[in-house]
Amino acid sequence: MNTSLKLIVESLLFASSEPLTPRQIRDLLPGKDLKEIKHVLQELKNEYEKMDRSFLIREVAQGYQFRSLPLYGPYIANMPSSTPSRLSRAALETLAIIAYKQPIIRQEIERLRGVDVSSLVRMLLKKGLIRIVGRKSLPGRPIIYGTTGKFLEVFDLKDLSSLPTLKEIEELGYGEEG
Amino acid sequence: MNTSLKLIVESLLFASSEPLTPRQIRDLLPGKDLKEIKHVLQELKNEYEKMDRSFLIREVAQGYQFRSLPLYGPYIANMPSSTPSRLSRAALETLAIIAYKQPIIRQEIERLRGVDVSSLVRMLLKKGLIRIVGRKSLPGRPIIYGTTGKFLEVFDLKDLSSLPTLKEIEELGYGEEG
Amino acid sequence: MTFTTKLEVFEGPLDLLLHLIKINEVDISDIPIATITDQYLEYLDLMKALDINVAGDFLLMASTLMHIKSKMLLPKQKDDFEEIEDPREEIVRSLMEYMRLKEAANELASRDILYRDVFKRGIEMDSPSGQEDINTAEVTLYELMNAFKMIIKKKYPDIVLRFKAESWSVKKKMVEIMKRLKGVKNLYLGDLFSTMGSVSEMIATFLALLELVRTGSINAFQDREGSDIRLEAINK
Repeated sequence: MNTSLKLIVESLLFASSEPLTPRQIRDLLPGKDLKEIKHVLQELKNEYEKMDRSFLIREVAQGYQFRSLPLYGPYIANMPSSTPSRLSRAALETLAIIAYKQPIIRQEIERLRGVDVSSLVRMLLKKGLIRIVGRKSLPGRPIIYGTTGKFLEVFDLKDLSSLPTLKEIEELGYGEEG
Repeated sequence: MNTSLKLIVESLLFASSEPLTPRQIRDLLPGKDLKEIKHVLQELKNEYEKMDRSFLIREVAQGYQFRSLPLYGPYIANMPSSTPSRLSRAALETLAIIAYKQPIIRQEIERLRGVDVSSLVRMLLKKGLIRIVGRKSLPGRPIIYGTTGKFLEVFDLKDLSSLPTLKEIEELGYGEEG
Repeated sequence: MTFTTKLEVFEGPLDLLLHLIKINEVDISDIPIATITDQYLEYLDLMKALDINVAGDFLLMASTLMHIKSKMLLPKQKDDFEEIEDPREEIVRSLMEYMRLKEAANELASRDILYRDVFKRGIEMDSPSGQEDINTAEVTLYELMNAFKMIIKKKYPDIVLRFKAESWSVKKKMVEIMKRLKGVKNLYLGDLFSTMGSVSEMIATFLALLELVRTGSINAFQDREGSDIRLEAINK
């Protein structure tokens, strides 16, 4: 029965993104006592140390956690972060205006949104979601904006013509996904 | 040197929260070729299958991912931060139609289910299980839906072709809870 | 009263039909349509009696069933060349398809589902569900149904609703609604029904409306919860 408890505890450590304390583990497993769990944790830790894998179990912050060996850190650090930052409501609205009304100048976006959008436009440019398409032959030669290929990619669109209509976007309550 | 590549790949899989495709891994490891990486992935997968631990490597969404064994699911599901997202029967039926009949428009889903599905479709979109693929050149330009990579990931599928084929139904093989 | 405990189980009219076929132990390819139709309508009445709102889809199926039933009663005229189609054929096809899809759903449900049966590394908190700050929402048939009930209640407080629309052609009403929508941008549900003289005409109109919404010819909107429903033609 001890083997099974060991693997249960292992599965909890495996799934958790945070270190788990013996107490936390005990609370998840009614009927098991703390001593048993501590013993099993130590056992697991020793096992992985001998196993020669790319990760092992470490005691950190009063808890236990799977950790990769420092040797592999540089490779892991190269991985693109899997959580793309979310766009705020305001950024999304600005992006929507550009997507639907492109090519468009900033003054026109501001007329539609009723507020200054220069910092939002800068942010969208930085994220690679919009780009400078050209300049308008108007006084001041304002910059014209349009969306990028990355925009299509991020919003999972085949092309610009498959943009949902504004009404559909509202219905879908879009915006969270990104 | 091959052992090391294996452990490097393992460390990447272990650190990633998303399934990694051989191509993604190759891009992280300059100088390695795809064939080598595929070979190593297969080797790792086989190793874990024999290892009798609480997790192993599965092929999902065209990539490889560490996953706990179903046996330990109930314990992990008890963790406070885990959010077991249960789909209702209705949501599952709608998702099944989209999975098997994609690309598909909403009207067709509704014809098959016999009920309005707009709120279910919205929910599935929000959960990232389905996506807008394009628009049909029909009156009203209805939106075409398809499943996502996340759908494959959630339902433990390597790709769409590994969806189980449906048995022909001759009689009321009800049985299952409705 | 075997139904009462099962009330919420039915996902839609097809689900209910399958249930009736099952409890009657009849062959799906040879449905005793009169019996099934009666039981189906009984069920809808039961729902109404229990003050459960019957979704529009259930009503549409009811009219389809009644239509098939009446067709079955007609004497068969054997044409030498053309084979007469069984009026039940279409519904049988739908039912078979629906069964297949339930099977597909079972297949999906039986897999090792992520976050239900198996877990990947790094369980994170679920992101809070998005705020739905949409002020104009598309209404469901269910809400449309409710709105219609209110209109009838106001006009005929004593009447018991029975959704039989034989005397008025639903098709004709569909054409009429589209015509009225042609010239204008919006049409409010209240206005649509205000000119009608009889309940049966209103029901026919309502069924026509459901059909138009279902087929995507018109959209129904509600600007605020409880406000009058606004109909809009979808421009082609």
